[in-house]
Amino acid sequence: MTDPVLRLEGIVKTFPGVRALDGVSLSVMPGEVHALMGENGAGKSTLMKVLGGIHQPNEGRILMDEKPVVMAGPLEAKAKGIVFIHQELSLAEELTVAENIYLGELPKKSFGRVDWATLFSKTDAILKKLNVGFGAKTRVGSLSIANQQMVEIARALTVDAKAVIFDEPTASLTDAEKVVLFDVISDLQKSGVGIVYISHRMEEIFKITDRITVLRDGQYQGTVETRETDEEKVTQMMIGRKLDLSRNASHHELGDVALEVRGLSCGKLYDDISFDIRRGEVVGFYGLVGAGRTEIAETLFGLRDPSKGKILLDGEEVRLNSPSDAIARGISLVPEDRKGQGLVLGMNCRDNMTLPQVDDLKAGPFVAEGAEVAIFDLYRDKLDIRTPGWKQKVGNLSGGNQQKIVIGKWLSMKPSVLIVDEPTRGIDVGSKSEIHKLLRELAAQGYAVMVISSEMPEVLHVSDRIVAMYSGRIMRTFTSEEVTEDSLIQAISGIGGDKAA
Amino acid sequence: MATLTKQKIGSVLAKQGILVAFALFIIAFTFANPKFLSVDNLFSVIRSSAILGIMALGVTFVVISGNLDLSVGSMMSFSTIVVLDLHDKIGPFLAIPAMFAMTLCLGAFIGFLVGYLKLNSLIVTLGMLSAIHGLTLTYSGGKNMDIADKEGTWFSVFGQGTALGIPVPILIFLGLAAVLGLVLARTPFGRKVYAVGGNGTAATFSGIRRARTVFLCYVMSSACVAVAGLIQASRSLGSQNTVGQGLELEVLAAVILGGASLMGGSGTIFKTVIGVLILGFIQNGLLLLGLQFYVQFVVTWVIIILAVWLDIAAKRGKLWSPIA
Amino acid sequence: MQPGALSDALKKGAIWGFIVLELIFFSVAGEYLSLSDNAFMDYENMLLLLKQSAPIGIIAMGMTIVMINGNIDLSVGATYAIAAIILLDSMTWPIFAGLGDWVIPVAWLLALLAGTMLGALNGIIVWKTGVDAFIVTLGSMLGFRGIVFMFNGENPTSHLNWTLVDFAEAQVLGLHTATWFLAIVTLVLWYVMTRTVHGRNAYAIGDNREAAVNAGIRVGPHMMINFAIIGFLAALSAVVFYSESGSVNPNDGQLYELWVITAVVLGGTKITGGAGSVIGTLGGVIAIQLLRKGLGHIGADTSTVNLVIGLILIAVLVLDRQLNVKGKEELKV
Amino acid sequence: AEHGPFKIGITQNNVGVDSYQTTYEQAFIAAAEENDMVESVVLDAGGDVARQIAQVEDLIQQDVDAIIIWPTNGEAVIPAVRKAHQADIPVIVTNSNIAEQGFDFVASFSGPDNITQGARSAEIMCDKFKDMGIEAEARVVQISGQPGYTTAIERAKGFEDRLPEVCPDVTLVETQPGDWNREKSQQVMEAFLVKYDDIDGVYAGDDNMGVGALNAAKAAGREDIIFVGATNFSVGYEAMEAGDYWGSIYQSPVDDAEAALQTAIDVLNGEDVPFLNYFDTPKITQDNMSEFTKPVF
Ligand SMILES: Nc1ncnc2c1ncn2[C@@H]1O[C@H](COP(=O)(O)OP(=O)(O)OP(=O)(O)O)[C@@H](O)[C@H]1O
Ligand SMILES: Nc1ncnc2c1ncn2[C@@H]1O[C@H](COP(=O)(O)OP(=O)(O)OP(=O)(O)O)[C@@H](O)[C@H]1O
Ligand SMILES: [Mg+2]
Ligand SMILES: [Mg+2]
Repeated sequence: MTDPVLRLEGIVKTFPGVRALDGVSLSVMPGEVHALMGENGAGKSTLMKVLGGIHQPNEGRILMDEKPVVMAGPLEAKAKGIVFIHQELSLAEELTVAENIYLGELPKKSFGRVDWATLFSKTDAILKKLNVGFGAKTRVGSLSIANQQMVEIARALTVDAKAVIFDEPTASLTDAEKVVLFDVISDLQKSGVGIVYISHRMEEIFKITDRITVLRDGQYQGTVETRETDEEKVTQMMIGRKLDLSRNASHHELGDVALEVRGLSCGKLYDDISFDIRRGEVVGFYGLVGAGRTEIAETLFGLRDPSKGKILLDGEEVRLNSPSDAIARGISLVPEDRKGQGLVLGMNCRDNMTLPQVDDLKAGPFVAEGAEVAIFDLYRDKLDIRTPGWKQKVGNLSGGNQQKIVIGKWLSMKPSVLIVDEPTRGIDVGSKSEIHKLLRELAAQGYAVMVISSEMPEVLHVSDRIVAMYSGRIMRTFTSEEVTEDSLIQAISGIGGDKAA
Repeated sequence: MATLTKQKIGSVLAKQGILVAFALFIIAFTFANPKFLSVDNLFSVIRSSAILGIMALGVTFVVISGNLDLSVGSMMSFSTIVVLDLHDKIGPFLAIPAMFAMTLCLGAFIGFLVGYLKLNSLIVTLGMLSAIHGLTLTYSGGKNMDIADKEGTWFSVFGQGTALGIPVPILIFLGLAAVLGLVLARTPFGRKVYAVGGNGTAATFSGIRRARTVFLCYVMSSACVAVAGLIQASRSLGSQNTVGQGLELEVLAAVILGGASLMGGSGTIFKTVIGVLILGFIQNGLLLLGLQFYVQFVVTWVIIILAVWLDIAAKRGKLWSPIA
Repeated sequence: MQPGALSDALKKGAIWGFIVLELIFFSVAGEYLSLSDNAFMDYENMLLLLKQSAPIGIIAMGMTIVMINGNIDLSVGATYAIAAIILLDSMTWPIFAGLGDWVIPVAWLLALLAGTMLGALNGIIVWKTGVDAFIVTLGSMLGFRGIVFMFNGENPTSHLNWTLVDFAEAQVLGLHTATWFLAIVTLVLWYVMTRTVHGRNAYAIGDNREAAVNAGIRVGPHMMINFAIIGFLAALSAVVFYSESGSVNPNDGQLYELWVITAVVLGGTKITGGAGSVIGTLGGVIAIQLLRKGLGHIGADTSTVNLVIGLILIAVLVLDRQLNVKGKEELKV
Repeated sequence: AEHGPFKIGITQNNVGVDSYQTTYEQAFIAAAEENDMVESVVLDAGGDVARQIAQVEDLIQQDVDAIIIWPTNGEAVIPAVRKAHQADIPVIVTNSNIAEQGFDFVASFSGPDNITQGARSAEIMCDKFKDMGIEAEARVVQISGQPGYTTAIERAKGFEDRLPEVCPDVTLVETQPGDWNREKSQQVMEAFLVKYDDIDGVYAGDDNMGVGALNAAKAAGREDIIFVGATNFSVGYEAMEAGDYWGSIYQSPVDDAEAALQTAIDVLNGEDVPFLNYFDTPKITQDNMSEFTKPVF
């Protein structure tokens, strides 16, 4: 039997107030894709950061080729052949794609000059392999999030890696790019690289991985062969119970039209958009990245001025000039980019959650802190947010728990129209189904819900109707009865799909 | 158990590193010159720190909201000159509100540029530093401004009076610090200031009117400057056009020494007060030791860096920076 | 031409457009308001403009790279004064008595060395303590100034060496010595920032420090090198200027940091780092010098100069903002 | 040989920093406007040597007939002055002189004698102590002008050299700069008062700072201190009227400016002017102040 390329033994890592890792062990074989799974905040990213030299473990050791090593910093980790593709984008936006891919190891000529010829030719080769639509000299800041993620992934191909860590690489990718990513992974695999793959998406896990290691609350739960297990068993290991995946079929009565959009256009971003959402209805918006869904949501939230068209709330035409206008009219938006748009990372959990209503929670001239804590506690329990307390800085929460804070923030506004943009990005299966259930419940209580998602199962699962978009236009609207995966894919690719009323 | 107390001490240090540093300086100076801790001297230091301190209170808001204000020094000169000039022309009762109105207009102008037009605050306030200086010179014709009847005016009360045995500037400073401290820590407005400075985009997405918040911070800052100008004018009942020159950097140093981050989103009024007092006591302490002013420069340098270093080292639990 | 290319070009060229505006304005206004029979845009006058831009300009080049790197240096004015004192004082040191005019290069070297060391000192403190560069250099602005006064109390330090003055006043191929230095510094730094690994890493660090750290770039040494460079350039600026003037007041260089930063930002460098160029900075420096010179040319008085310079700075920002508006559909944040 | 009015350029040190310089500028402009034979270009270096040198270059480039310079640094401007000299433009130095090395390139100096002023202040102080009979044990503190400025240095030197000559037993216990700034001076004095229980006299580099120190003393209730300043400002004059402030040196910026302009005109007219053209700056004390009009600045 071959030796593992990489072995972690009894790793313990604590942060003030949190025991993030509690004696975790893991081994990765050459040519193996090893899945690391667990709920939000289970410690997956932390474990990988220990491996990548970003955090130092309090206890335990790391072995490469069965020899103990110390990862004193990212530099050492990289030198030892460990490539880390981060969960959060880690790019320099003003630099070119090529410079970002080779960040920290630009090819050199004499006197420290950059060898541009080599840099660009190497990058072009990688980009070709990845089959992306941008060039080596493109400025990274001008790329969409998905393409930025591809740049990040391209880094895995620059060095002769012994092990590559992918921390939720697909969270912001669409299907086309996923295919490319999986090709990349299988190439790496063939050349004997050990791969750690973190994801909350079961179908991916079962498609590409060989073994699965599960963490729960920082503790090692066990490792299983992918072939010998199934979703249900893994889920049980992760969350300690079974998951009810059945669709909430309660068919409540639909109310009046809460939100109506007529002929809305905004420059080149989208054109002639018309739809309506009734109280009690969940409308899913599905499309490829760049289809313009986020921009519609932003317009509805007063963040963009439409160039044409009308927005009607409860039958009354409104002008929304700012988010505070929109909020005053009962619209909530869970934005797509939680770090950039959703959270003030340096603020504590409670203050983040109550931010939009801080003007209303008053005791005399002061903020009513008691009421705030009550709101926080309510949604912490409802959404199962893992944090040592409301005083914790949001920036110290795991990615998924951060997302839950954003969702809680907007649910607590008790909106009449709730818009959620990629609501479950980076959220674990357990919580995901909780959120889906919640969205359905909210609708049942009479909210109008607009769900933007790039995950087909999600859209199919929660929506009463699905709007398919392609390049700034609505191609077709499906009801949940008539929709099929194939017709949906056709509609969002711009093929056929005559525009339905 | 032992580790627990150690941890506790560690976390106290981490939270109040700057206070600990402050205490150390005081002890050291007192050993060097026992007069340092005399009531007279304490009052004298706090009183002369009051003007700088009041400006620092306003600038704390601006800095937490993620911006800078380099115009406070020259704005303070402006307020001082204006109130002195108007004192003799329309009497102190009208002069004070008129001066406040004019100063607030300047603050509102800056707030408009930085908040609503979203211009870079460093350059805007740098430009205003120069422009307001020009304005002051135009207003005064470049002359010193003096009150004619220095003995007879009640106007001197703000700078020279005492109440309950405490000099009025100290009372104003501490009173204002308490009020603004509450505003920042406890009111919705304060919360918004932190949010806007911490992540302006996210604040906007949360329905906070970022432009208005920034605007109000500058207006607050200019109100503080007006108070400082009032005390300054009342203290000496006469002034030259450059009375506030150079104070902007001292004010900023005090705010930063107090631990506010220039990136915005963090800092407190209490800490700013500590920062102001540290600067004041350093200057005074060194003066009492009879050191040449240039030695004071060098010592202040070392102390500023040591204090801030100690503060952040305690927070991260490591002396040396993790930067590779 | 691609759509948006024009506005792109305008954006990049905003500062140069502003310079052209200034030239036109002062030429026209000068016809009416100036005593001088010579036109403002006289060739000799433009050569002088470049020369007079050198003291601030050379330092501004250093500030550009430090700011691109995500730091700032407020101590340059004091470093400038220290280097000037060393330059002038060392020429009178007895150990160099035998050197004759060969003392000049030695004095230059000493001054440059001192500047580089002081810059590196700032860099090391920023690197090793992790204290923000703004605070570190705010402190050393004071501290270095204190050191200046330690040399000679409150008195100026002087040493007039006419050989040196003649060299500094010379014109080679039409350009003044100081202009040559400014041009060479600009070119070299442009090359360093766009073509070398150090330059590109500096951009990356300023753009996203965490990403740079994650990618294994050694952030500290790069920052220190840039601080050393700005120290060197502050000293070079002093060397060029004081070779010609021969005496330094202990207050010299005060407020230079503010003018330098203004020039750099006017030239389009992002205050948070990651973007900017030394060529843009050159534009910023020239724009400021032109403004000062032009206001003198048309006879504005002190209070007007202050008022106008301040308001123009703001006006340039407003203009820049207008050019950068992407369109009505832009996200309103 | 010249026709038409003379074009005279002036580059001043730092206008707006105090009333003296401002009044000087205004007086200069007024005098030049009144005189049909003169057109003036008035520039201000803002205290920055580099800017001043650039201004001299600009004036040369503009072909003015004469340049008046109020040096920011008495030595640093010498090469610039030489350039003007080489371009056959006469240079007149005003207010504070340039160093001897530059004398060859300068037509004349017009201004006060700051060393003498410092010396006179020492004499005023000493005479008063003798009147009071405390010349054997009096203790004095000095608040000097902005570090690095020629005027500040010269006045301090004049005072420090002269005091032991006239009153050998008076001790100068400490000197700190007040930066020509009333507020700064007040702070410095506050610290002095805490530090020294016995202060008999204060010498301030100008009345602005002197009055700042006086304010500090009044606030602390220390009534018996003798204040002597220089450059009698109107605040100083008033304080003398009120009996709080003992004496100063009477120096008029209007005289200063007019003298400079006249010297320039004389030089251009080819008249013989003395190289060191000091205008008189007499002592003023509570005793003789009625002989002087109140300063306008
Ligand atoms: N720098 C830090 N300071 C304090 N606590 C931290 C820090 N980093 C992580 N944690 C805590 O450690 C725990 C594990 O976080 P980690 O990011 O590893 O979770 P994860 O398994 O990657 O979750 P997700 O699936 O949501 O990304 C969380 O409770 C988190 O709050
Ligand atoms: N291929 C592309 N090239 C350049 N910019 C793009 C491209 N695709 C999208 N963008 C821009 O990137 C931004 C963010 O992309 P994103 O994928 O979130 O768009 P979106 O319309 O919200 O898509 P989605 O429908 O997935 O929400 C959008 O403003 C879009 O204009
Ligand atoms: Mg994670
Ligand atoms: Mg989107």
